[in-house]
Parts: sequence; structure tokens; C-alpha cells
Amino acid sequence: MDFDDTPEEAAFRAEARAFLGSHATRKQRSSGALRYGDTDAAEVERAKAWQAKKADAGFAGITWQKAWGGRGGTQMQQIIWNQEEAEYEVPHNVFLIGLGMCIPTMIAYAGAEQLQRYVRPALRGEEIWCQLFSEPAAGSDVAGLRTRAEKRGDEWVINGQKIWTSGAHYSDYGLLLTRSDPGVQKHAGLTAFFIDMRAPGVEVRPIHQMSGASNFNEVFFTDLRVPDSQRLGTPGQGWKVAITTLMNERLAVGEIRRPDLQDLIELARSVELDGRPAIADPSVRGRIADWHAKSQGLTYTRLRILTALSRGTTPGPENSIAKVVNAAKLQDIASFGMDLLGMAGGVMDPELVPMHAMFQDALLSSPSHRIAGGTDEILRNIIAERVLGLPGDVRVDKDVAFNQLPSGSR
Amino acid sequence: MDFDDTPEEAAFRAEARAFLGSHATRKQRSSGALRYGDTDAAEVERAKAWQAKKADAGFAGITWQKAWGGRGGTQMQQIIWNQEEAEYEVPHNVFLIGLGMCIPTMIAYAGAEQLQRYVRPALRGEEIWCQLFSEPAAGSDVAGLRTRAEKRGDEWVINGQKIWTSGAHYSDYGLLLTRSDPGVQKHAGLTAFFIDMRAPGVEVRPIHQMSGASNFNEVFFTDLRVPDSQRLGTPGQGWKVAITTLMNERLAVGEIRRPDLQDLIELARSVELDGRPAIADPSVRGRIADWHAKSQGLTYTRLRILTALSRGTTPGPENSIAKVVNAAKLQDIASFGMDLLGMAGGVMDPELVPMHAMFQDALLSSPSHRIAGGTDEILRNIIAERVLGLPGDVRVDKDVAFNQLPSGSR
Amino acid sequence: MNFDFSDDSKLLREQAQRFLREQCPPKTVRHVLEGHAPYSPDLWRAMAGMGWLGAAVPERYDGAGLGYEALCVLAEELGRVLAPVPFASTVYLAAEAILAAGSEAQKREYLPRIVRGELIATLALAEGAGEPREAGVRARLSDGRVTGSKWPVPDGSIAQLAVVVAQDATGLALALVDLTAPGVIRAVLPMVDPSRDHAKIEFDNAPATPLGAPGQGWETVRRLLDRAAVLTAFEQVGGAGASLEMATAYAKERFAFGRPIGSFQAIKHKLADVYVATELARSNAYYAAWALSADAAELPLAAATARVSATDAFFVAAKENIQVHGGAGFTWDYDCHLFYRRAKLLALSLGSQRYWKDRVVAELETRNAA
Amino acid sequence: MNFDFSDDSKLLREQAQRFLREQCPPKTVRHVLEGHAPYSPDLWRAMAGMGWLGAAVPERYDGAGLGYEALCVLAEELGRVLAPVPFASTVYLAAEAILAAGSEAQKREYLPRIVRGELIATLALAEGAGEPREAGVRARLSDGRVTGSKWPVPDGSIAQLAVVVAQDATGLALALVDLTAPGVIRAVLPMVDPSRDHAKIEFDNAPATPLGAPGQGWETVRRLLDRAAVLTAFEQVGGAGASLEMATAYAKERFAFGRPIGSFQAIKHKLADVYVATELARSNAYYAAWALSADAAELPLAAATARVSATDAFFVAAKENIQVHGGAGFTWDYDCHLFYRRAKLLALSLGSQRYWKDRVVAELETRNAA
Repeated sequence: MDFDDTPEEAAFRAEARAFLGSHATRKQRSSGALRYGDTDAAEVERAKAWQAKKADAGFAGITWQKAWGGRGGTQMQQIIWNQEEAEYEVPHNVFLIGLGMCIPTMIAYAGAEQLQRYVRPALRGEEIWCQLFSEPAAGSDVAGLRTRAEKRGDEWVINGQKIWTSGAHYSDYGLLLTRSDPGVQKHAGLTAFFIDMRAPGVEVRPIHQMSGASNFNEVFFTDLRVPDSQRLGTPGQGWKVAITTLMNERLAVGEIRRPDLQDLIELARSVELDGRPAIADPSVRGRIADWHAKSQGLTYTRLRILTALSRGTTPGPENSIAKVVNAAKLQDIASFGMDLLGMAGGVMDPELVPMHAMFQDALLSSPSHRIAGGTDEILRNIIAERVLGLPGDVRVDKDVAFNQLPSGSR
Repeated sequence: MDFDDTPEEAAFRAEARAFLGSHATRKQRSSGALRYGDTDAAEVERAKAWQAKKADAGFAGITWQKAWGGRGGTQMQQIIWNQEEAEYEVPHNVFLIGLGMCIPTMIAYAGAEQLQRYVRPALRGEEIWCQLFSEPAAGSDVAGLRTRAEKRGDEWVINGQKIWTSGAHYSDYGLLLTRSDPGVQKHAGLTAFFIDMRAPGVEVRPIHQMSGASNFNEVFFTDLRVPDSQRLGTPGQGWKVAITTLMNERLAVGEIRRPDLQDLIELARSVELDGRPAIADPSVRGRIADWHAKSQGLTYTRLRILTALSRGTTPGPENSIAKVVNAAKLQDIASFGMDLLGMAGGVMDPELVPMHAMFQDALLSSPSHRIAGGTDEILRNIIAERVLGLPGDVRVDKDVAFNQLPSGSR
Repeated sequence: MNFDFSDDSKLLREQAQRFLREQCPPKTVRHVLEGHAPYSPDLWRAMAGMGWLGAAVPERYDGAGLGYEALCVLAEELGRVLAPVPFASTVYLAAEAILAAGSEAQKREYLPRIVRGELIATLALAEGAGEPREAGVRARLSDGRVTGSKWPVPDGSIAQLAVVVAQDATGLALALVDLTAPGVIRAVLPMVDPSRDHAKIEFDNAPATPLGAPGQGWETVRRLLDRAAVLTAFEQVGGAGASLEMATAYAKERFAFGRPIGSFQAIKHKLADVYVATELARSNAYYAAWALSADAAELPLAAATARVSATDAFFVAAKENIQVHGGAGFTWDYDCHLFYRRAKLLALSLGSQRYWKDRVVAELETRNAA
Repeated sequence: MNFDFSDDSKLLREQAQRFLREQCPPKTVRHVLEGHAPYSPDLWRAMAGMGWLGAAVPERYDGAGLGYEALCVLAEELGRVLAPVPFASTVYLAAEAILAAGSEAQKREYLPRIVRGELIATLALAEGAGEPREAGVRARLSDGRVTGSKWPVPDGSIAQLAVVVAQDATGLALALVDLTAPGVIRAVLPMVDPSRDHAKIEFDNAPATPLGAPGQGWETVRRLLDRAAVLTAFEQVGGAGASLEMATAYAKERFAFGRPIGSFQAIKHKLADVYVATELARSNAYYAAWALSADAAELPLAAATARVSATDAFFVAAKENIQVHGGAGFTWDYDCHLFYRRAKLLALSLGSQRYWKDRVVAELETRNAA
């Protein structure tokens, strides 16, 4: 066990720091109001520019083969890069889904010519990809989706609706899962495609979230025509393709969630309870210690997983831990921070309330974290079944044709 | 809404107090070491004597018809009696199961002659009844029981094993649920009886619990012969009989669980944290307030239910609330109280440790409360299904003969 | 003994439910939430018409004199529909303060106007971050003028009258301030729940009339908060109940993996826990309602206990209602967030759990010492 | 960077697992639990024979000199089987105290005997209820004699030597006391986990030799507790892991309603939560093991963090293991309670969560101030 860099690692870290130091600005904590806002066109442009710069310097796709424009480096280098980049003000990473999930699926299922065409532009940030799986009636139960794909000659005609698509409005391409045969068992009737998000028949509408942000979209398909050459896998093999995508879900670097422990400590030092700084209060100390233990536990769990990955093991569902813990923790910290303000806790004015009302903002954005990208409940199922090996739940939807399944009124 | 007595209630309360005052000793709190021990023969004798005294004075079976030896009184009188009796040192109530569950089932299913024979002696405490439903492989899933009943002429021959039978060692009679037909669906093959616990072929063995106590027994049946006249309901109707028993599960007055809030407050006043009484510490105050709110909430919930009962509504599963909350609370309070003692918290010497090591004792006895008489998990199912009306879980054991069901290795 | 509401109260509840179903559907709440109005004057007027604003005001001040049990029933129903009206500030706080501390003349001047819905009033206590406590009051009252900064003041931008808590020469004092007079500057505050108006109010030598005798001290404010806590607990219980009903209905109707999501134990047990929390809160609220109605010595403990329970219950119910709704739950268009916002707002409006838990234990200590 | 144990450590773990499977089955624990012996001398001798007692003791004192990573591995495995031996007291506390504060002569006198299993030793710190703190030490040391009452002292009835924490003229001091000498009265204490010996020891002018320079102060004790906390955290992680495995196995094998109980979400999610707690604790323990091995400046924070995580994880794992076992879980005959007892014992042995959480925050404050 060694938490220090090897000489090679130190050299790479120095290289990363040198690049970042001359191309980006170091972060100042709490340097401004923190809003969970939309990613606008200007932000996308900045992200594209930064990705191109990284790619040119060999810091995009660090573990990717050189043939695809990667560095051919190690998992440990990727970890080091992530650690260093997190210290700088860099644009929101709009490429995570494309590079982490869509392109690896393309590599597994698309033809050589297509890969030649799509992989490099994606890595350089010239083209953005999104993932089109979830539907209004198919959230946790993705395989319950209803978007129809019907074969007409050399084309497929797509009709239906997707939902919770991150970045659909600035994406160029999308990975789409459809139902091509509703007359067979639900997992057996799916087919996957990649599609041009600018094609006629694709309409993107932002979803207005309770926090005021619109991080997700609805995507409607009306007689969208997709050439058969954009099919991934055979017809009916869509579920297998989707599994590839979901298994490639990278060890989320994720956005940095605020308020974090340091923010809470800062708040607890600045506000008073009964005339003393809140941080002197044992009940406050107890909560801070609990959350610190959780945060650190996640940090080192992640490093343990990455160490295992760097030795060639395949990623398991262990990462579900981080999501389960972080989502609840964020909501709890937000609520607790507001409580520390007593009667003024409900005020959202960033000029009046400590820490730019970061805690109040997080109260409203955090519920989505317990749901989007896998609900708490689904993640616990995954941990129980795939890590602990507990038996699956009784399935009533396994031996029935999709169009014979009961569906409820919501 | 009125938390004061009506004149009639006040009169009854005065009567109860007069009786208790002249026949029992008022409780002193923390008057001695509190042990979760066995009910020995002497204690049973004391209980019988007390029950007879109560019955003679009209305080046993307050709501029962006079025909059965009851008072023919109101639910509210029962509440008042319970409140008053709780203030006195009276023997452990060994009649709860018999009078609360077994005899009501007898009244529903036994013949007039049998009732003439059994009801009064039970009410006067001359005969004690127990309930024989659970089995090693049929805990939460009572209908999964395997104790066989085979008809031989006018008799039934019983073989098998029951478990978790409270008071089997001092009981005279028992309500027994058996499997009379393993070839039909599990709920359809059951038959109920009442049996003589002293009959040959009945063997009672105490279960040694982790707390050191033996509140429960195993009961083994080897070729026990039961006359068909002791059958309750028709053969195969046993599940319906059992439901009657379980629905009659009374609003548990239950033993008074210690440590309670007052004990915790006493402890928190007597021990110091960093040189100040623990109760001055905000983290301790927060926990005390939480538990106080729960305790009071349960008290008033119970009174609300009793008010409804006294107006003639049938008892619902609302009482599951009390068990779910109390069991976890007892364990949490025990653990928390030990924590207040810091490095000495693990010591169980009642002479050395505050409050006669009551918290340490409760740590060891409390796990059983989350299990016995309905696990936390089953009670939540009950609340969800019977109160909120949520749909039942998928059942794989409904349309299969009992002897075709998978059974696992434990 | 009788641990249930009276038949009169039950009739009132049914009437209130019918009325509010019509007069306060979610779109009424959203109209305020989305900034189109600071409150719903139509609903307010209608409520005044029903006599609700004076439910617990004695008849000699034009109230209905129905007592506090009736007011608790109304509070629960208003909480259930998230009524976007200045009821809590005007009725639980201002009217109660005037009833408790005002002179006969003041009662005759203000209460009838409140009852008729002509006067929105509030209590100006908080001065930024902090729990309710005497040392937290820095506003000064002297020579009939008040100076200081109060925020958040509930319904502060719409109220015409405020009961201001301030320090004067004799200690803590209450004063009535006309908010439309010179020396009062108000700014609307963005809140976690924008369906209820709040403001920051700067008093700069604003004309003030003493309410009650000088030097009444913190005890008057504490008692006022205790009483408001009971009524707010009913609002919270109403909100918790509505959230639970919404979640339960959705869990029955929404299918995944070929079955209603309410058939999965993860959902069932979550909702069972919410039910338990809500019922405990309801029972504690009932007891507090009795203590309030009977002006019993148990009121301070009963109020704090009810408040602690109700705050927990509403927040967990609202939070898990979002979770049960999945993706739909955190959209703007579903109503889940309205309850979540209100739950957190009410959890803080009279001081946080910390304050109320401390009150519970302080009362228990007094009682055990006695 | 490498966040995994070394290959040597992994080999040691495998060896330890094989050894303990044979030498420390549950019946060995029960033998002590049921009062037939205060510890298992056979197991203790065998462990000495394996060189474990000196795993982290330098070779010049006859230790194996394997370092603290190795000791952490052993601690986890001993925790997993609930080994009923005086390992923690002798190795984590006494040997560490002598290594940290002893003179060269004292090290040469005691450490080789400890390594060979000839000397059971302990630390006498607690004086009844209370967290570790300087003001809690009332025992007096003067003129080479110690007087005071210490309880509970782990392995206090079987140890021959104690490192006693006492006040002398210069402040807080450590002293070595021969527990078999006159002036020492020992009484076995009934504990929540009787599989580990504890005693109350009265020192009445018992002969004492100073350990280390006079007036070292509380800092030495604090550092000693930090180091022991890391090792104890590994015992706790071992116990948590074993409890989880036991519960998981049972949930797969036990059927109800025609299916394994592990297929019900109530059980699945419960065990998923236990898994999460255990993994977080394991990861924090790994980091603390590194800090201990490297004697890093991060040690105090890392140790307290690991301790907080591990205490939570073991208790919840042991508690829910009972619950998953249902009725069988609370019988004497099933092993669930052995883990539950040990979990609570270890949760308190070095001070409760309160002490360690306070340490976490104190370290965070120092760091943020820097």
C-alpha cells in the first residue's frame, strides 16, 4: 500500500500540471455563486475548445489506444489526470456520456469504416454523443421501452419518445434503443441504432426541473428514418448492446458536488448557535464526522477499485456504492446546512445567506441525484444481486410477450 | 377531544385505585436490578393468585360479557384499569396470550360445552393457554408449517415441532395449528386443534436466548393423540382459524420496556461528558427529544385507536406501528445509553454501572423484540398492504401443492 | 376521556375539504409559486367569508369563537392543500400576539379587521440566521420608534401591520408597526418555497405603538411561538398526509417490471415508514391541540413535541414522495416539489429542530425536577 | 500509488485464514464466552509460535519486523473469528506503549517476552465511565508507587504487566506495574462480551516503574490510542465482513413464502446497506494502515476516520445479521450474538463514537486552519 507516486507517476503528474498550469486557471473555492444551471451554447463551445486542446496534448482518452487518438496510457495516469484537472476551472465535461458509454459501444458493434468516421471526432470534442434509452414508462425498467422501430426496405422508421436524455440539445449523435418486435418477450424484442440528432423527425424539448435547471431533455421521434447500416448488433439483440453501454458506464468522475464537507465546515464555523460557532457544538461535530468518514471512505474505495482496474480486472458494480451514498449525503448536508441557519434557513438570496445560498440550491437539486442514472432502490438491488450474489426478485415479465404485460395508468 | 375523565370514568378509576391500593404495592422506579429473566414456578403461582383476585373483584376481562365471567364494561374502563395497574408491582401477566388470543378463538370455534368448561378457568387464571403456530421452517411464513396431523378413526395423531412458544412450560392448554394435507396448496391443508399440554407425546424444551433468558420454548409432538372433538373449525379450515387468533392479538399492553425515556434522562443527568452532565450536551438532547416524540406519539396513537375501538370499530393493523417503533427504539436507547458511559459502557456489573446495567441488559434482549411476534419486515408489509392498500408481493407459493414447494436448506 | 376531534370539528373538516378542493387546487399554489402574485387574494377573501380568519377569535371581536380545536382542523386542511395565503402570519402570530398582549382598545381596533380579511398582519422576529432567542433580538425600540433589520418576515411584503419584537429600556418588548408608514423599507426575499411571501424589512425610526405592558420579556414571545408551533404542526401533518397519499396513489398506478411499483418492498416499506412518522406526528398534534384548547400546563412540552414530530414527518413524506415518483418526481410540472419546498420552509419558520428539541428536553428537565 | 495490500500481506492473510479456521472455530470462542476459561491459551501459544505477537516488533527485540501493514492484516483476521486472546491489549496497547515510550533496557526486558507469548500485558487507562481524557485520570503515581482504581482493564485478570496511566508531580505519566505484586487487587468484570477478559484493578501503593520520561503528558496516550484505533478498526472490519457473509449465506439458504428470503428487497437492501458500510470502513481502514505504516502526518485524522467508520459498520452488520436470521438469530446456539457482543465491546473499548468523532473534527479544524 502506498499513497505516494512512483517516479513514473510523479513524472506524468508533473507533465499534467505543467499543461494545466499554462492552459487553465486554478480553482478558487467558493469563488462565486454556485448554480445548478443549464449548459448553454457558449459553455458547449468552451468545452469543445478545451477537449481539443487536451486531445492535442495527449490528455484526452488517456487509456485509449493510440489508433483511436488516445494516449495508450495507464489507468493510474487517468486517475492522476483526473485529480489534477479537478483543481482547475475547466468547462463542464459534456463528453462523458459519449466517450464513456456511446463510443465504447460503437467500438464493440459498429463497422471499421464507421469507427474511422466517428471515433476521433468524438475524442477531439468535435462531435457530441448522447444516450437514448429511458422512456416515460421505462425508467428503472429500461427494457420496458415502447419506442417503435419498423423495418421498411433498407431503412427503419422510428416513432416514440425518450426522456431524461442529458445533453440531447447539444448532441450531434445518439445511441438509440428501440422496440422492433412487441410480440416477443420484452428483452428479446429490442434493437439498437446510432442516429443523427439533427435528422428530420427528431425533436428535442428541455425538461424543466424543480430546481429550475434543465439538465435533461425529452426527445420525440416522428417517422424518423434510420438506414439499416446504423443498426448496432442484429435485430432483437438490442438488450445485449444496451448492457455493453451500461457496463461501460465509467467510474464517474462526475461533477464535483457542492456543498461538500469543506463547505459545511466553513458554514459551521461562520454561523453561531446560542452565541458560539456552530462547529463547537457536539451535535454538529457528530454529523460532520459522519459525513467526513463517508466521503473519505468513498474516495479510498474509488482508489481501491481503480487499483484493481489498473491490474486488469473488469469494472464491477462496486461503483454503485458511491452513487447511493453521495446522493443521500448531498440531500442531508443541504438540509442540515439550512437547519444551521435557523429561522433564516429558507431564504435563497445568495447575497444574504452564507455560502451564496449553496445549501438551499442543493436542497432543490439533490432529489434528482437519488433518481437520475439509477434510483437508490435499483442500485441497492444491483449491489445485493451482483456483489453479494443474492437471488433476483420474482419476475413476472420474463415469460410473457411484451404486448401482453400489464402496464398501469402512469 | 378531552384528556380528562368523565364523572363515570373518574368513578371507575377511583374504584380501581381503591382495589389496587389495598391489594398491591405501588411501584418504585429503579427499585432494583431489572433482569429479563424466566418466569419461574413461583412467579406463575403469584400471577395466578393475582388474576383470581382481579377476577373476583371484576377487574379481569373488563370488556368481556358477564356470561363468561367478565365485567361487561367498556373499552375505556379497560384503558383506565391498564393505566392504574401499570403503577403497581403486580406479577408478570402470563395470561395475555390465552385471554387475548386463544380464548377468543375458542369462543369463535368451540362448542358450547367446551366453552362452559374452559372459558371461566382461563379468565380466573386457573388454567393457562399458549399458542402453537410457529415452526423452525415457518416463522414469518406461518402457513409454511409442517407439523403433521393424521386422522386415525376418532383421533388425530400429531407429529412435528413448534418453536417460539411463550409460556409452553407453564401452560395447561394450547392452540395448535397443523398440516393435515400436504398435497394441497399450503393455506388449504391446515387444521386447528386445542390440546392438553400435559398429554403424553408433548415435550417442552426451553430455548436459551442470547440474553441468557428463556422466554420461549420448543414443543415437540411425538404421536400425540388428540380427539376429533378438540378440532376447531373443519379440516382444512385451519388458516381461517389462525387468522381469527391473530386478528384477536390484543392491543398489547405488553410488559413495560426498560430502559425507557425516563431512565435515559436519569442516566444522562448522572453521567458526565467532558466534565458536564451529559444531558447538557446538544447531541444528547437531540436524541432524547426524538425518542420522547416517538414515545408520546405512540401513547396518543394508542389512545386514538382505543377511542375508535370504544366506538365500535374493529381493530386494524394500526397497532403494528407500536411494535415497529418500540423494538428499534429500545435497541437504540440501549446502545446510546452504553455509549454515554464511554470506555466503561461494556461493563455489565449492576453494582458498578449506572442504572443497574439496565442499558447493557437491554442491548442483549432488544434484538428479539425486532423479531418475535412479527419481524420489522413483516410489520411493514402489513402496514403497507392493510393500511395503505398497496398491492401484495408476488406470490410463488399460492398455486402449488405444499409438498411441491422449494424449501431451502435452513 | 376522548382522543378524537368533536363532531363539530369533523363537520368543519369536511366543509373545509370541500371548500378547498374547489378554491385551492394546485394551480392556485403554482400561480403564487411562479411569481404571478405574492399570495392568493381570492382565496384569502373567500376564507374570510367562511369566517376562518376569526375561527379562534372571541365573538366580542367579531370572531367565530369556535376555539382552537377548530383552528387546528383548518390548519391541517390548509397545510394539505399548501394554501398560498398569509394565514399563519396573520392568525397564528399577529392575532394571537394581539389577543395575548394587546390592550382592549388594540384588540377592538385590529381583530375585527383581521377577521374580515381587511388586515394582513405578521410577526417580525428573526434578524437573519439564528434560532429564536432573546439575545438574537437587536432591533431597538425607543421613543415610539423602532430601528432594526428583520428577516425573513413571513408575508412581510404584503402585510400592512407587524408585531415587531425589539429591545427597549426595560428589556424585550412588542410593538405594533404600520408597514405602510415612512421608515419602513421592504424587499421581497427569494425563498426555498416561493408560494409563501417573505420579506426583509428595514425599520428606520419607524413609528411604533407598544403592544402590551413594557418589559414583558422573552416569555411572551416563547409562549407565542409555542402556540404557533401547535397550529403549524397541523399544517405539517396535513402536508405529510397529502404527500403520503400522492405517493401511495402513484405506487399503485405506476408499473415497472410488469407489476405496480407499490408491490416492491423497497417502496412498500418506505411508505410504511412515512405512514408511521405521519401517524405519530398526528397523534402528538392531537394532544397538543387539546393542550392548546384547554390552555393546559402541558402546552409547552406538548407543543414542542408536536413540532418535532411534525417537522420530521412532513420532510420525510415530501422527500420520499419525490423518490417514489422517480424521474417525474423532480420535474417542475409534477406537484411533488411543492410539498418538499413547503416542508422545508415550515421546518425552519419558527426555528429549526434544534430549537424545538432543546425545548422538549428543557421541559422534561423541569418536569423531572418537580 | 497503490491502494492495495502488498503481495506479502496477501500471503500472510491466506496463511492466517487457514490457521485460524483450524485453531479458532466458534467453539473456541464459546469456551471462553461460557466462562470455562478467561482466554484461549492454546490459541495464544500457537499465535506466538507463528510469530504474530511480534509481527510489528523490530527484529532487534526478537520481533518479526514485518511492519504495521502485516499487523493490520492479522487484526482483520483475528476480528473475523472473534479470537478470544489478549492480542489487542498486549500487542496494540502494551507493546506499542513500551516501543513508543520505553527505555532501551525496558524494550529489551519486555518485548522479547511479549513476542514469545510469555508475557500478557495491557494498558490501564479507564477509571469507570468516561471518554479518554486527561482530566479523567485520577490515579496517582509518587515515589515509585501507584494508587487508584482502574476499570475496565482489558485482559486485566490475566495480564502479568500493566502500563498504568497516572498523574505524577509533573503531570500525566506512564508506569509499568507488575500485576502479580502486592498492592494489586483484581476482580473479573462481567462484560457485554464475555469472550474477552476485563477486570477492575485496585492499585494500593503498588510498586511502579516509570515508562519513559516524566511529564510526557496526554499526547503520548492520545497517540497510543490513535495507533490502537487503526488496528481495532481492522478487527471491526473483519467482524463486519464475517457478519455480512453469515447473513448473506443464510438469506440464500432460508426460504419463506416459497422463495429464498434473500430475494425479498427488505433483506436485499438491508444487506446492500451493510455491504456499503463495510466497504467504506474497509477503505478508510486501508488508508489508516498506510498512514500507520508510513508514520504519516495524516495518522491522527486517518485513525479517527477509520475508527468512526469501522465502529458503525461492525455494529450495523452484527445487528442486522441477527435480524436476517429471524428467531434463530437471537438464540444462544446460533453465533450471531457473538459478533453483536464483540461489536459493542469494540465500539467502546477505546472510547465511544463521541470521542472519535470529536477527534475527527478537531483534526479537520487544525487542517483547515493551517
